[in-house]
Amino acid sequence: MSWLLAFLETLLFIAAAPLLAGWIKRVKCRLQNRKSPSVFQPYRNLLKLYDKQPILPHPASWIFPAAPYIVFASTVLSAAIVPLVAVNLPTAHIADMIVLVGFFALSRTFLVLAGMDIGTAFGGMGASREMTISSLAEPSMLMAVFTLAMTAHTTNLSEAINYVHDTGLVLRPSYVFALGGLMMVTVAETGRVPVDNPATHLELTMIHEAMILEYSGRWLALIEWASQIKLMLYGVLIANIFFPWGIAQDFSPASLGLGIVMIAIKLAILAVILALSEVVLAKMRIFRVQEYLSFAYLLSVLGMLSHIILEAARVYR
Amino acid sequence: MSLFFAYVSVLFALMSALTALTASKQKEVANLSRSALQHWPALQFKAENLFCESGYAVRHRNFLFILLGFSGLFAVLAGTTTLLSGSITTDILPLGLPWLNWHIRIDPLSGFFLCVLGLPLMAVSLYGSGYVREYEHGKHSMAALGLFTGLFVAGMEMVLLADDAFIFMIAWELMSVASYFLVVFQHHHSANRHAGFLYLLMAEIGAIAIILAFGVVAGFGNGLTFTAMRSAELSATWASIAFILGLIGFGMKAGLMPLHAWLPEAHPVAPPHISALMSGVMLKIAVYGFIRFSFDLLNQFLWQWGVLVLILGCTTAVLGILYALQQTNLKRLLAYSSVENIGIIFTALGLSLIFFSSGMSELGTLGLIAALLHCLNHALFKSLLFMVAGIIWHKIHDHNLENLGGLIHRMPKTAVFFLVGVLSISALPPFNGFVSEWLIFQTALQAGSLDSGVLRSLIPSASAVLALTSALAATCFVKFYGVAFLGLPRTHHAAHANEIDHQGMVTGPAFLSACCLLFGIFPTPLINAMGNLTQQLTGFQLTNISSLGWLWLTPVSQNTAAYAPLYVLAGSMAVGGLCYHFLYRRTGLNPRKAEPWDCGFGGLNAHMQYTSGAFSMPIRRIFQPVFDIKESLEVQHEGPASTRVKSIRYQFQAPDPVWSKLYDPITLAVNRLARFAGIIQTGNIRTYLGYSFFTLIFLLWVIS
Amino acid sequence: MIGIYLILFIPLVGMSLQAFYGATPKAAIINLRCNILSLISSVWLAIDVLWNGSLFAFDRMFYIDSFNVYLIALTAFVGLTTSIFSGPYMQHEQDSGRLSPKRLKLYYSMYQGFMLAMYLVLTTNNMGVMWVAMEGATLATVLLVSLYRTPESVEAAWKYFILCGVGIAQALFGTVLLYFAAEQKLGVGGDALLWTVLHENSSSLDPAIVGLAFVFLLVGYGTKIGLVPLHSWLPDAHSEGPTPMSAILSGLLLNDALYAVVRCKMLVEGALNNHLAGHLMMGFGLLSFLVASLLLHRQTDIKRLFSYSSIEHMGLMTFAFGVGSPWATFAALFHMTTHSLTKSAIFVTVGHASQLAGTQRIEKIRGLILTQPKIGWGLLIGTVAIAGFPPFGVFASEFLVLVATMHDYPWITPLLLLGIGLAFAGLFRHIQAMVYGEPPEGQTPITANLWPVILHLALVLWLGLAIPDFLGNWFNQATLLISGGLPQ
Amino acid sequence: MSIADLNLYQQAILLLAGLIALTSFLMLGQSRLVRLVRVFALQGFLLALATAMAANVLNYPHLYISAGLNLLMKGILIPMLLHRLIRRLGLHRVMDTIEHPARVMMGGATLLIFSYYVSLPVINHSPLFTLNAIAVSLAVVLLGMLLMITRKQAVAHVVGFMSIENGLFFAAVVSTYGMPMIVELGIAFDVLVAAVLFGVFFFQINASIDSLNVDHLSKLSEVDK
Repeated sequence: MSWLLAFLETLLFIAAAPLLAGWIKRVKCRLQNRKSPSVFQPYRNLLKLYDKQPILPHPASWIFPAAPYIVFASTVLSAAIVPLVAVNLPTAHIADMIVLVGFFALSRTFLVLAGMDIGTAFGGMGASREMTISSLAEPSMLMAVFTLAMTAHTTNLSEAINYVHDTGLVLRPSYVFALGGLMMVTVAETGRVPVDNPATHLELTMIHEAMILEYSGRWLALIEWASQIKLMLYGVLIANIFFPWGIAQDFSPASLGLGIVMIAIKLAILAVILALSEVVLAKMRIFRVQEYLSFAYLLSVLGMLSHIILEAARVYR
Repeated sequence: MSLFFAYVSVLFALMSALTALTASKQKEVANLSRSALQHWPALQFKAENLFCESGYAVRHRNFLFILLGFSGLFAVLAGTTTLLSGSITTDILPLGLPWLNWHIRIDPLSGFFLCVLGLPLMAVSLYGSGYVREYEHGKHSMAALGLFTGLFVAGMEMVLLADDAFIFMIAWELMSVASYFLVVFQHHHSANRHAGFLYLLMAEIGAIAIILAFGVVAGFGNGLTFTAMRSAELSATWASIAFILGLIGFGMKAGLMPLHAWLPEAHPVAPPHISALMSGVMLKIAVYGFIRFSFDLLNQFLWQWGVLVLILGCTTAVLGILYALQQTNLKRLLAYSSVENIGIIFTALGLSLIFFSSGMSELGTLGLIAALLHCLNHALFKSLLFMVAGIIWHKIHDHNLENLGGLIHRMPKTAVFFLVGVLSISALPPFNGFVSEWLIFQTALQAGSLDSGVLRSLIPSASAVLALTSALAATCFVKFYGVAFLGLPRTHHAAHANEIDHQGMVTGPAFLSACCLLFGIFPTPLINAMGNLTQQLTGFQLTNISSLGWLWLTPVSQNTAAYAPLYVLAGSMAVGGLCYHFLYRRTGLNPRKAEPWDCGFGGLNAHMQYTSGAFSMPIRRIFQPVFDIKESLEVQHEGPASTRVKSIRYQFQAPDPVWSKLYDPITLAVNRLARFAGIIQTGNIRTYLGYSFFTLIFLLWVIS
Repeated sequence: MIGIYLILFIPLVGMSLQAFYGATPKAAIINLRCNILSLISSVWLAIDVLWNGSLFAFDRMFYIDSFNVYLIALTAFVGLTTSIFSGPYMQHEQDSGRLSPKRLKLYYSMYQGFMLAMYLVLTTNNMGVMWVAMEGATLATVLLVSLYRTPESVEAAWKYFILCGVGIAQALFGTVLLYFAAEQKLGVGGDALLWTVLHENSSSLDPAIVGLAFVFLLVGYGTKIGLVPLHSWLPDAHSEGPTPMSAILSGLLLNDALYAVVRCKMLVEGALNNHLAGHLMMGFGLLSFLVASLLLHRQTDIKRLFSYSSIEHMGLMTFAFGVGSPWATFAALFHMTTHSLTKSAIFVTVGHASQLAGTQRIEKIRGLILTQPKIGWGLLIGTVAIAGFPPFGVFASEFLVLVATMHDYPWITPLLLLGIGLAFAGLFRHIQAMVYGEPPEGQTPITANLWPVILHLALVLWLGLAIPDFLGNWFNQATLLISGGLPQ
Repeated sequence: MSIADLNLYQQAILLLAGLIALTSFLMLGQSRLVRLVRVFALQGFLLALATAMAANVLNYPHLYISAGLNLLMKGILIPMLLHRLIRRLGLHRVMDTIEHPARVMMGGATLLIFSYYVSLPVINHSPLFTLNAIAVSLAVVLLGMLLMITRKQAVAHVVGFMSIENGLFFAAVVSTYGMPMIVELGIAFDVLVAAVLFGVFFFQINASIDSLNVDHLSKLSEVDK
């Protein structure tokens, strides 16, 4: 039965992702006092794209049509692993945080390969910048995971959430720094404004868009959907690890219902924060991203050091 | 039993070396067989057409590589039987010094490394016979190539079986000398000669450092055999001196950072099936030597050693991959990536040393297993990558990444093998590279349980560097694959390359790709098989590695971390299949071929693509201080007041800074010292008489 | 017993025969036969010693024990293989007009004279006769060095003559002092100079005199070994003389000089209780090991390169004998054998290589492997063997020396490490350029009889892999004799 | 053991030892080759006389033979050979002046004192009265070497070499009762062959660099090539 519940949770996860994107779009338009499209517009975009006939450029090899499916599959799998509504699901034991980072790396690799497959300048540029940013972001991501592993003595997501949930509201400086670091990494990984502008098609500024420039039809739909799921994934990670209260510990309908409501509220608040930051900040030059990410790394290292110095309270024998 | 297999594998290697000598002696072999087999006409007839003129060269070449293949097979057999049975068999051969005969011993550790040697060797033997056709009509003798390949393999196998310092050193340097001759096989290029000289010089110095290390331990034990050395009680300072000497000796052979200069020079110039063996296997033999010396012979651990090895490993890893990113020569890129992977292995060993020294043997064993697993994985995918690089050279005769492109259309099979290699070396989930790197991170993550604060902060930052390395490795190999195989062909040769026709050159890489996937999906049985190894070496066994069943991997305990590779693969296949079914079946729209959109520019040609230099430019800009980059831009102008630009030529080199900081000063110092010493040979007889006179006076003065 | 007389008598007869037939083509065959006969007699002598221990002859004038018997066999063997090589080589030199028949006669007679002197040095028991034999060896070779009558060879011969003459004179003074110290204790009589007598009651000799005598002997015979401050004659003599002569000079004469010094050290060891002799030899050995390995880098003539390599190896052996522990002594004895075998093989290939390229200058010798693979590979594998790579024998002795020094004098080992590394780099940077690469046009293969090289390298390979037990227990007995303990 | 209570013969031997040292000093100062060879002949003669005296004093007959042999060799044969060579090569008029004779002489004196200091332990150990002559013989050897170092002419080198042989012979006679006969003969034979070879080499050197100046013999040098 728990396997069925895990499957349902994954389906819920996938279904809710475009909604989150739509909600962020709405908050941004409202902040820029523009009239925003409906929250369900992303669903319509995806449906429209499914019916379109995909275009396969001449120099493309088998990697070009296969990449969307692999990207989508690995993102869905990572969605299955991250506990959205309830913890202690069987799928949570399939992998831990580092494997999650591995999935992101797998999907990014195939996206980059697809981008370079056509042999256009933009594909290559997007690929090179994507790989550079992600390789700079990975150390700070791992450092945040480290801080968590040091406190919760585990890298398994549901165990970590249980640990934080059981110890109640404890103001840990290491968690504050880790949270800051993780949020900055989220912005870099999912290609939001300060690092990369998702909406633009201006040749010189786009990173994520440059790779999927040649996609059309159902392939583009799959990739768009996968990036929305990834955005929600990071949101859920931040929400559940640092603020796990309200997540369902058992599979009773009441706690599941409460879980869904709480996660919806938390994601909404995070979306508002993200939209606010996107409106306030402008996109940085590519070689300024390195300072941005080294600052994120500094935050995570501070998190780890503060854990060792302040919280571990281990007396020297 | 396993020792019998091991002996058979060494004999096969030596036989392949000796039969290689008859490469060009077809007539002698023919009439020798004719005279030897007069009494059995049937046999004589069979031997007649076997050694007849026409197919002699091809049959001889295949026979050589079949022998090598059997040597690999028996090595794997010996390894697996020892590993599974956990038995230690020793033997004494009547060779060697009168009072120190050759002691031979095979235990699970050498058994494991025999497997690490055997698997790539079998693949190389399949691949080699196809590739060597290239040298057939060259001017260098095939006999030499075959002879030294056989000796090289035999040397490596004997290193694994050695149980006393004397035979260990003989096998060790036999391995170095044989591989030197292979590096210098095509000696008409001066680069090969330079690389060969550097390689042998550093092998020599490393070997002497190892002899001194053994000397220290033997000094306190009462003999040169490993058993005597194990019982030697060394004081902390002497043990550290021995350890540092061993680290220098084995590190030089493995390619640790300051001593790695020979590796990117020697591997690219050797024939590809040899550089596959050198990179994949010989570096692991150096790691085996280091483990045997520091974990087995020195039976004490100090945390300073672990920290030193950890720091060396991290710097080697990150600098190795940074230099790999800047290379445009295929094989130099792979050589630098070998340096990076050796750095990762030594980081894992450093972690395990730290844990052992602070008494946590369980985690130390985990670190050791992670390092050993990464040795095996690297041996597999690095040999695969070198073989594919060999195929590219065989078909296109060009090592420069900038001249390739679009090979996936004309060489689909090679592209698939290379993709598997790239995915495993970039440590992506379903493949074996990810498993070992994941285990290393798990070991690092347990740093919290250490009690010294310094270590608890050092290890996470070291693993952050490791994370950066694995991400950069992914960048480097994605660039390699993207620039070489995808996009439009940049040169005429690349445009007209065709697929491999030789059967062996396909089955070799295929076998290795299958191994990569297999060990990626089922790591737990492999780690259980290494249980005897760690039990015998460190006295501990990872008990709950498969507490959730053999499909799961739970290194420390059930709820600290778990990874089920099979579920991951099955899950992603299921989701991918479902999407494909729903999307394709439902709409029924198959894709339409058209011109690429390219933001409306159109008119694509090969020069508009991102080259490898361009791809790695951001990393080069960000990590500027690490390289000493030489960039030059020549712009030819023409036309009135030279306003119009006729041609732009951009030259870019990224030499290894270790040369300018360490190796050139040393050569300069040696030459100056030699000139200074040369003064004594003035040529004038009276000065010579003066030397003899003053030596006598000086000695007489000393005496009285 | 008869073996000793035979081994001395055959070269004498050979010398006189060559005096008559030296100019004729038969000379090479006579030379070959004499050497074969002396090899047979030395083997017979060796078996004789093997069965009934050390033996005397001619009322204790000659004495063979486990230490010098294998050296005699080695001298005879290398003498034979070099004579095989020197036959066609000298014929080629005569055809190319560099040598007149008269000088060839001188060459062949002096060849046998040289062998006689060396056998005498090895077999005699009387220190005085040993000095005379050593002086005789110098006189025999000095004319050979100036065989080609070029200005350089005359200059080299003159320097060799004067320097070795003065050096050996000092050795005579040492012998006189030794005789004086012995005479005080043993009274007047012929046997005060006999080594066995001196060895038995060496503890009763007066330490001051014996110490002084050892200094003179070390400086004297050290000049013949080529220890560094006294080595200047050796590179000139080797590079200017005919190659067979330099092969023997390098392979055997240096060993005999070291044999003499070790004999004196055994006496002195008894008399002085401190390690003065050992430390002096270690100092000289290490100095020549390091300086020679440095000088290798600057050579432009191929034969000078290998003569410096001989100085370096002799330095290592002197150092090993100086260390004096059973391991080091065993290593030094073993190194003597493997070094002479490898070095004479190398000189044979060097001779053919210089004939092939027409010059001895290193930068003009290129592409040997491609023109004549046998010579190219012979030279390359010989150099790999002399550089101390297993599975050849030189590695085993270097391995033991390193381990022994690490055991007794650990602070010296970095110097040894530096020396071996420098020597390897110096040797290989020249050899590699010569052996590989494209051959210059017009380089045609020459008739070369490389059987000696193959034989020597095979022997060294066999010694490297497994020391035969009869040779093994010879070395053990000699080590027991010299260092007073068995290596275990 | 003062000199006074030695009998006349023993005093004569010590006097001869002093004279031999004097001849070595004289040789150091000679600038003409012909006179150098004459002083060497004188030294040989004095040595033979001392050996004969010693034979008489120690009543050890076989020393007479070696004294006679020495006289024949060092006194007559070799000087005559050298004279003929000098005249044949036309060197009798060549001036081989030493750069700074005073310094060489001072060097010789310090060598004498040094050799006495070195052979001190040897002397006060043995009853044989002639022992303090060992210091003299060591001085003769060292002076011979100094002569070879300071001179440029090859002939001077030969004379220096032969005077070293004289010193050694004198040491043998003085310290022991003369070396055993076989060794004596061997040494004499070697010295004779050496002398002959020197003659052969003079002609070869003269043919190759048509002068006997040793400083011209330095083609085989490796300095900063």
